[in-house]
Amino acid sequence: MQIIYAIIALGLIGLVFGILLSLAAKVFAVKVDPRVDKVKDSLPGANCGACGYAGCSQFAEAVVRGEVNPSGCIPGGTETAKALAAELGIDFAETEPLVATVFCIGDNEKAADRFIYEGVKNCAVAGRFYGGFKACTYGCLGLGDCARACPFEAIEIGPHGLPVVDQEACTGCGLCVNACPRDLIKTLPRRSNQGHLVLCSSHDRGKSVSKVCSVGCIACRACVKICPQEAIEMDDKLAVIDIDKCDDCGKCVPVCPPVTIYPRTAIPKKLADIEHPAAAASEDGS
Amino acid sequence: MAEHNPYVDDLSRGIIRENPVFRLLLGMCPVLGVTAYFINGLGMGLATTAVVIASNVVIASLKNYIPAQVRIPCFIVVIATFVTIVEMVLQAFQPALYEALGVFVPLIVVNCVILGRAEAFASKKPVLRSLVDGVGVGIGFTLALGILALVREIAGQGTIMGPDPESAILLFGEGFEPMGLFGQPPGAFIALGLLLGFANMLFKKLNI
Amino acid sequence: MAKFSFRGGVHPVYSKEITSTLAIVKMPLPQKVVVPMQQHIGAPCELLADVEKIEKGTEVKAGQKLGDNKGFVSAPVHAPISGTVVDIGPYNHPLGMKINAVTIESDGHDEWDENIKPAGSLEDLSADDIRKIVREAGIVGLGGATFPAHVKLSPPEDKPIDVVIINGAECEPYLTADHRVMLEKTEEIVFGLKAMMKALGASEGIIGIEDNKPDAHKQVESMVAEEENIRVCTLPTKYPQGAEKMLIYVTTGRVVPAGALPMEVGIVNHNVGTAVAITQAIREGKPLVERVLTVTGSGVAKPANVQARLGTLASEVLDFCGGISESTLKVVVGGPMMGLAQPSADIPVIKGTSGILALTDEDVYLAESSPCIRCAKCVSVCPMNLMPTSIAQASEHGDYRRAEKLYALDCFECGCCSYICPSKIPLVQWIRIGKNEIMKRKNK
Amino acid sequence: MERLLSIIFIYILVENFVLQRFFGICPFLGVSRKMETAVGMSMAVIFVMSMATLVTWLLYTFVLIPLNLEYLQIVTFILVIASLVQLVETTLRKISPTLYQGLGIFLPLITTNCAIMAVALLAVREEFAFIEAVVFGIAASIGFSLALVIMAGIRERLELADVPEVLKGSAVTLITAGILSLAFQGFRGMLTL
Amino acid sequence: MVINGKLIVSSSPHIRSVESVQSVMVDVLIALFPAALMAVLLFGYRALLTMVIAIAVAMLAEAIWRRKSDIFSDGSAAVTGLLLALALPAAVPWWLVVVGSASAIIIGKQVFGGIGYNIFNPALVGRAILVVSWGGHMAGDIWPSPQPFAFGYDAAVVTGATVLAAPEKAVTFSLPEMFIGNIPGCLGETSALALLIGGFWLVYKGHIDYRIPGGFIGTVFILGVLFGGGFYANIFMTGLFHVVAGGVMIGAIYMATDFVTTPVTPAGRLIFGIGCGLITMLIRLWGILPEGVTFAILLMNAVTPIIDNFTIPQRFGGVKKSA
Repeated sequence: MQIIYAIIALGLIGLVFGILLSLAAKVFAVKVDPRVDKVKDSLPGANCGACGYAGCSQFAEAVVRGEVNPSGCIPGGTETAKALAAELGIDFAETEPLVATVFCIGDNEKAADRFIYEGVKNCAVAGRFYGGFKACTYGCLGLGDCARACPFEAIEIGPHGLPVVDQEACTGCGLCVNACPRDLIKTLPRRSNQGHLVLCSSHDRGKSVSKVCSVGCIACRACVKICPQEAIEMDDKLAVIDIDKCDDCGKCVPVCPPVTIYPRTAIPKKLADIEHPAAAASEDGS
Repeated sequence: MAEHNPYVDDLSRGIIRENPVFRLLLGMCPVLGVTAYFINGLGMGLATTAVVIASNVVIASLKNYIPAQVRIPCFIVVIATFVTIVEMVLQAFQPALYEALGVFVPLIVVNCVILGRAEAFASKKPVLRSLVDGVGVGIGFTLALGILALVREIAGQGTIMGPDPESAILLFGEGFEPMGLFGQPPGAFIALGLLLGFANMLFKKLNI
Repeated sequence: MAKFSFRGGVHPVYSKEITSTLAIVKMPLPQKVVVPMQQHIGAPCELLADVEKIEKGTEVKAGQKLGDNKGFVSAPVHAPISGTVVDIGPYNHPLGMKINAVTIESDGHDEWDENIKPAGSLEDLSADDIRKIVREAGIVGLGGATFPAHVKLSPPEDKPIDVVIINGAECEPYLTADHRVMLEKTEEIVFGLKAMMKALGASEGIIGIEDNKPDAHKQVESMVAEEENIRVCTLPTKYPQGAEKMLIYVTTGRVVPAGALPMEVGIVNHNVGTAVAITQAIREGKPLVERVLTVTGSGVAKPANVQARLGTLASEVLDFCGGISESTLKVVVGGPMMGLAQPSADIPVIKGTSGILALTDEDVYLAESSPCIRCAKCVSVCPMNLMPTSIAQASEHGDYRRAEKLYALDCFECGCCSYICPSKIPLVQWIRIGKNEIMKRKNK
Repeated sequence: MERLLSIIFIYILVENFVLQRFFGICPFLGVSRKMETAVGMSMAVIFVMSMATLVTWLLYTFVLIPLNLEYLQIVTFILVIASLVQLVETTLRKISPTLYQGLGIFLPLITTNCAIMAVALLAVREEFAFIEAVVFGIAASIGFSLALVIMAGIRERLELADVPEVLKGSAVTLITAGILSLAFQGFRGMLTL
Repeated sequence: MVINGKLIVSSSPHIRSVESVQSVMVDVLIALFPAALMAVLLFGYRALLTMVIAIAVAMLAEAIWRRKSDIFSDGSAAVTGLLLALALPAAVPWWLVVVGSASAIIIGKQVFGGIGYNIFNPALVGRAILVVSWGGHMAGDIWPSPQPFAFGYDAAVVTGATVLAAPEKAVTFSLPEMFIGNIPGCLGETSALALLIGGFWLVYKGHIDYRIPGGFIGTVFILGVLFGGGFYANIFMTGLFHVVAGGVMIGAIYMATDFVTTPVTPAGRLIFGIGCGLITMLIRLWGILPEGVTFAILLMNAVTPIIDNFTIPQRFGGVKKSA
């Protein structure tokens, strides 16, 4: 008898609530973005709140709105993250992996200061102070706005006062690009890390550049003339290499008087390669 | 790593990479609630392990018969059933432990770890892999409970294998005055917080 | 009025004794002046290139108009000396950027423009006449804010003004220029005040002087003894006594609503220097081409109160005062609390330059900032009753919405919070960043 | 009456559900990041917790006990709570979208909140009378909310703090909760039932 | 004119007060000196030993955690150590002081990121941990009686009951005696006089806001008058008893006023003080613990962020209740 009671009781409870629920679902139906439902279906549905959202559906909405990374679901783990990524997949798959690159090598020794800045350690703020304490108004101030903006802790200010990108940790999200008040960071396609770059962003005239920085592009056009691929162009007194055209012949490197051009492989890949381009140049690229 | 052997991966994931307590911070209520003594922590861990393994296996074998819309309630029923069984077993064979764990035994049913594994893993993967996954997660959970309970008991009571005076071993002799804090609720939070910090440090050092 | 005070404020080391007893010295004509086209708040002046043919090589006379703007909130600039225009182009400006400026090389004759002549007696002038004279003379608030004076003299009709306050508080440490002006040009201040009262139809004039200048107080008091509707008000010495809202509160008991201008409560206030400039404009027809400024700080060999032509380079002024020592750490234009530190002394004196300070480590306290210990000293010294530490923190973490909720926009950057902070946090700088961001969002 | 007041006092301060009894730790850690969410969650918990105690108590007393089915406690309770929450959610969503935005979105999160399950189980175990059980549910939920809101306030401040890297997030939150629990120890022994 | 070297450019203001975190902390240490002195006079060398150990361990723990060799640093660790010592009974074993001092610094302060970021008063965290861990040593009925001017006496030997454990017996001590501090109790809490002297120094230096001690002591007094047990003939005497007995004075003047863990707004500080008083009396009168100051302040520390958010002061010229 006990067993029968148990079955009946449970069955009844289930039935009552089942009916109630399905009725409620019909009567109180509300339209929801179908994508949200799809994402929700891929979630564990534990509503545990570990993601910081109020529940799975809130998290799903946030994922669809792009506010949060699909890997935010902790109980679901990697499996769910993959499933979610597949659900929203298209945008992820198409993007090429990028890596952030800093276009300034005027470190503490190579680029002069105009005055001593005291105050909030923040590039955007310091840069507003009389055009920044660096004599070069284009150069990196090294106060680390980019490092603070990086959610992956992939950027750190090195011993010479320039940011170093940890190329393994960098996801190419581009937050540092927006954070840099001087627009010194660009995200480049990772690919085979090939191509040469002019690591300077100064559009000043050559004379004024050489006054303030020993490694700034002086717009001498020597590299433009020598490049067999015609990959280098002048953009308002700054040489710019198109890495799509560059074939890494390296002819531009020796002709650059201030030594501003480096192969991408020479850019330090993490803070441990402390020395900036010149010393790391011998490292092979992979 | 994943290519080597899916079973190894399934097993190790729950223990280290996605340890429910140290990495995912799930199912924290029993972790804090029953770890005043090592025995209790271990018992709770094993009870949870039993439930997660059993529910994983059952759900994995039934996954094709459960309609998607009502899968969550179904999972819950399965889990609740096993929790009830575990509760009865404990009550029958380990009454002291059952008393000590108190309401936390039935509360296994709302442990997010179990439902999480059911939904994220067991409902999609084959039975055997689900079993291995359950074992991994269970070990991971038990490990965390055990470590925390050990720390708390040694610091808070000066013993191991308490609270039963027969089995309890006084570690530092009679004169030792244990730090009562760790036997009490505030100590549970603080000990787990510090332990978590250590775990984070360790994980960072080992780069996992 | 009773000597009650406003809430908050600080008592910094005033260091005014260095120059307070030194009579104003007239600086010799500079060899060269640089006249920036913007020396006031509002629309920058445009060079009068078309009409007057001001260009490289033009001969100009002192007092000749160089630039103007048709906008209402603006004030023309004039040539401070006679000579030749040698350069037109961006030049360092005390505000920190490069601004279009006219460089004039002196001919050494100091010939004045022939149009400069007295405007007649005050009785003969209408309120409109006075406003026009003030505008044409390019007079702006000489206390440092450089708000065009004629704008303040033209309140909208629905805001009648009954009180004009002359600000003689000079609460900024180190500065004594206003103090000396009150002692040496007392009569001109009173005349200027009367002119302003006439322009505004105000019935009462108040001259507020901090009680650390008893001699100035006595001097002005004796001068207005005869005047029925003008009185001198003694102010307790406390920074920022000279901030207009504090000054109005202490002298009249009126509270200017947050975010509003003094005219809201029927008050206009002006600096003593502005009053003198207005007097000169009416009596002699002279536009604003020179001002009194204090040159001091322990880095200056011979501190002084100097009357200098506008456009004189700070470096020249400093040289006139014996040059600055090698231990100078900061060159500040304005007072030490609100003035601007300069990267070099190669900047011209402009209308708002109330002082040039060369500070050494005797004056400047250099320390790395440490985390906020929430001592709330900034909260208790804030004259606006704000929570500087919370605003700064919000701003530091980019939470500008919160900064706005905490009334960041009401901060007038007096610097009390940063001054008092034991952790040496650049609170004002953070708040300023917050204000900028909030304004940026608002303008979007 | 006195007993009811004692229950309220005890389960808010003395036997605080989160800080002394360790129920509802997951949402306590998860939802205490922002004050706004914490307050919303609190409201929802208070609502559902009192409802759940009410329903489960009735069900247990009038269905399970007469049928000698006490061992189905866990299964029924979890089912009832899950359905209840679902029901409230769907209803609220339609009837009052504003209330739903403020409160309803937290409802699913409550299903697996062990505090709710615990309150239902404890009400039965402590052998509370009906009114006592409901008051107990309300008091326990207020205690939960109190801890949650205090924690949210603290965490908003910790957000600005320079917490050591390895302790960031949950570790420091747990330690804070520990000290908070320590502070609540002051109420220990105050009033007993 | 040539300017040698480069000029410093910074945001205004360019002059700063000479006050620093360190100077503030030194002022607090000075303010605590009378109380410390009284402790040594009353409880002998054990008091001195406890204070030395507590301060040394606190400074050491902080220096080790921060990996800095500057032991004194900003002085905050020394303040924490001394405050903790003053809140301990005279006869506590040395290892208890070590554990308390170290946990005060590490769990109470450094895990939150160090000075300025801690949520709870570190000294009180240390003390609360000790109370919960070794209640027998910390809050038992048996307290060392003071032996004025007997430096060499061993506090552990002579004992008496704390006034709060059995208030009915308190009448054996006269209020003036309690005011001077010649009663059993924690090292620094017994002498209201010495604490007040230090308090006035802190108010004079502008380091503490009268609102917190005012609200705290005032609330304790009023509640003491109303519900204090009335074991004195005069109910106002009972109120006074509650103020001078136990840790209210040291708590109100030195611990509840700790900058970091209390509200920054004036109104918030008053609320904070009153809240401390309320909870203290709640625990004293109805709790099983004889004393509630420690827990009261810790609880109020916890709600400080909330108080701060609700007591944003009205700006100058602002309209009341503006949108």
